[in-house]
Parts: sequence; C-alpha cells; structure tokens
Amino acid sequence: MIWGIDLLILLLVVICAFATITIKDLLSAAIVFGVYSFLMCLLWAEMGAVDVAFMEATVGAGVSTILFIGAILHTSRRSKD
Amino acid sequence: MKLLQERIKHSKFGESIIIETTIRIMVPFIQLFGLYVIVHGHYSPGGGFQGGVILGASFILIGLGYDFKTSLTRMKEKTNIILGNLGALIFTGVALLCALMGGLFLDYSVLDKLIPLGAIEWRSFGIFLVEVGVGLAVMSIMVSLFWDICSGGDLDEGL
Amino acid sequence: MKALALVTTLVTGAILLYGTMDFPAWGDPQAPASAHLSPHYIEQAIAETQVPNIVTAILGDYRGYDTMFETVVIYCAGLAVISILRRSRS
Amino acid sequence: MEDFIALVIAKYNYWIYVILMMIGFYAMIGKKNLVKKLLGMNIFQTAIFLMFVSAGVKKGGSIPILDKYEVAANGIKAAQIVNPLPHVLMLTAIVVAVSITGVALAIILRIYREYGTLEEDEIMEKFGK
Repeated sequence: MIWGIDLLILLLVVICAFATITIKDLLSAAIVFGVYSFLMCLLWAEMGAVDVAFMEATVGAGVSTILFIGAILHTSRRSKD
Repeated sequence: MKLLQERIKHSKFGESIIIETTIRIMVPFIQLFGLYVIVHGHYSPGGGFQGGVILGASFILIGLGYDFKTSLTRMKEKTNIILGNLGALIFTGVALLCALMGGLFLDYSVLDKLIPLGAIEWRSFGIFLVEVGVGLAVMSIMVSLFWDICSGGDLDEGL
Repeated sequence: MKALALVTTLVTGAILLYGTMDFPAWGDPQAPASAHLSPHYIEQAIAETQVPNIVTAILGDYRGYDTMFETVVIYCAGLAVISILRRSRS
Repeated sequence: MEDFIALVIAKYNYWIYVILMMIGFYAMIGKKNLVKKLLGMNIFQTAIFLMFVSAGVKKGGSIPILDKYEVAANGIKAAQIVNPLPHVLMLTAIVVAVSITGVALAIILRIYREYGTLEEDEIMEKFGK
C-alpha cells in the first residue's frame, strides 16, 4: 500500500460522507452516496481485500443506489434539513 | 428514416432505440460473466454472493432500460420465487445430506462414500455446490427487492 | 434538539478516539487480531481443501454455518419486503 | 513532536473510522428526514467495515489468493498474506446490509402511503390527531 493514495482516498471519503448528509435534495444525496460506495471499494482494493471490494462495487454502488432512487421517486424529493 | 420513426412509434418498446439495442446486446454477456464469477470463485475473487448480485443486476438492467412489463415477461415471478427457494434448499440439502451420510453437519468429506472422488476433492466440490445455492438465492432476492420497491408494491409500472 | 445530537455525537467520538489509543499500530503483522486463528487458515487451506482463494475456503467450508444462516437472513428479508409492500391485484 | 508524528502515522486509519462513524451517528439521531436517517445508517455500517478490514492489514502483505503449486513446493509464511478472516465476516455483513436497506425502504414506502410525508415532526403531528 502507498500511504499517499491511501490518505487521498480517505480524505475524499470523508468529504463525500459529509456531502451526503448535508445536501437537501434527496436524489442528489443518493447519487453522492453511490460515489461514496465506489470510493470505499477503491480503498478496500488498495488494502488487499479484493473480495470485499468486488462485493462493494456490485452491491453498494450498484443495487443499493438503484433501490434508493426507486424509493425516492415514489415518495418526495424534498427534505427540510 | 420516416419508416424507422413510424416503426419505433408503433412498436411495443419504449422511446429510445439506442438504449434498448445496447441492453439487448449486453445482457447475455453480463449473465455469462455472472456465471463465470460463480464458477471461477475458487481461483479468483468472486463466489456465490458476487455472481448472484451480477446475475440479478442483468434483470434489473432490463427493467431499467425497457419498461417494467418487459422485465416481468423475461423472468416470471413464479419462476423467481421457485429459484430462490431452490437456492436456499440446495445449501441446507447438501448440509443435511452430509449429516445423513454419517458425518458432521456441513462436513463435505463424508460425501466420498456416495461418489468416490477422494475426501479433499469432495471438500472443494462441496464448496462449489454451496456457492451455486447461494448465487441462486441472492439473484432471486435482489430481483424481488427491485420489483417490489421500484414499483411501490403493485407490479404495474416501475421507474 | 440539534445541539443535543451534536453534543452526544462529539462525546461518543471522543470516547472512541480515546479507545483507539490502545489499538495496535496499523499494519502490524504481530497484532492480536492476526495471531490466533488466521495463521492456521493461511497455512493449511490448500492442503485441506485444494482451494487457492482462502476467502472462498473459509466462507464455504470452515465457516459454513455463518454463510448458511446468512442465506436464511436474506431469504427472510425478501419475504418481509413482499409481505410489507405487496398490494393484491384486483 | 516526533512521537506525535509517529502516532499519527500509526493510527490515522482508525481516526478516519471514528470520523465516519460520527457523521453517520449524527445523521441517524439529528436529521428529521427518514431517508437521511437511512443514508446515515449505511455510512455507520461502512465505518464499522472500515475498522474491521483495517484491523487485518499487514504491512507488505499480498492479497489472500495463493499459488497452488508454489505453496505445495515451498510452503507459506502467515506474515506474507493479509488476514483473510475479517474479509469473510465483512463479506457476509455487506449482504446483510443491503437486505436491511431493502426492508427499511419498504417500511418507508409504507409510511409514505399512510401519512403522505417523510418528515418526522409532520408524522408525529398527524399521529397525535
């Protein structure tokens, strides 16, 4: 592992997590959460956990985002905080 | 050109012919890759969970690109439920078969008495049988979650 | 309400940061987490199961109960979603 | 000062997990929207996965997929391979996480069908009547 890449990905992960809970539009929050999952997948591939990275790329960035978008489109997009 | 537009308007597909043609070409390769991930899980990253999710994602892709009815005709709901039950039953059935053959629960090396291949090879092959069961169950549950959540409960129209 | 939530979060985070002072250094091969059970898996997995991917060997063979009941858990999740959300088609 | 820099280099991964956990925990108890709470719970789970996976890292270790013939010829040292046990636990935990997300989204859709809103205080107003 290279600690520079590790630190950069960790910084981006924290920024994405902070953006996910501050954005008021719920659809944008779901998309940013997909980006967060994919950065997490990169982090685990870089730590040597290849199976967990594969699982996160298929489940976290794929199916989970689709489920969130499907549920948000059937309810409301607005959020007060 | 006019004829093509007329055909698109009167066909039973949705609005974009580019997306639908792309998905029709891509889906068999995605399913082939899912089967490869399940079968080749002994030697590379992969296994039952990942391959099952990829197989389910191919049906989810049909439901996103075409309309919702098409994904229900490609994979019947009753077939989906039968596949999910079959996947869970394969896992517990293999485990119970080990117990019935006189060994411990989930000890695959006892199955050597049934078909003599060698005890260590049976441990490898038992892992493969279990992964197939896990893959079927995960595929069925992922497609079922997509159908129910993205249509709001009444399987009429989706995203 | 928001101030109370912020204070609770900060206190919990401070306690956890104090707790991480006792963790072993990151990337230490002699850490207690990798000293007890996993050397046996790494050294004996190929001799016992003929599977080069150790994660698959542990998932399918050594920890079979874990995977089996986990399959049961996601099966129950599918049943729960159908029974919560499905409307009868008239 | 040098002690502090050595401490930062040895522990920064655990500190990031604490920061992610604080973000998720604040979203779970401080936000009023139910979907925001669910996103916070997903971030919380990912923080726990980060702690477990980074507990199994060995410096200079390679991925847990071996070469069959070389191991049969030479054997293997346990310090060369990263710890595969947390990977297995987290692999099953991710699948449980997506099924939890599915059940929670189903309950959220049912609440919206009953009350017509997703904000917690508006639901409590309608619930009190």
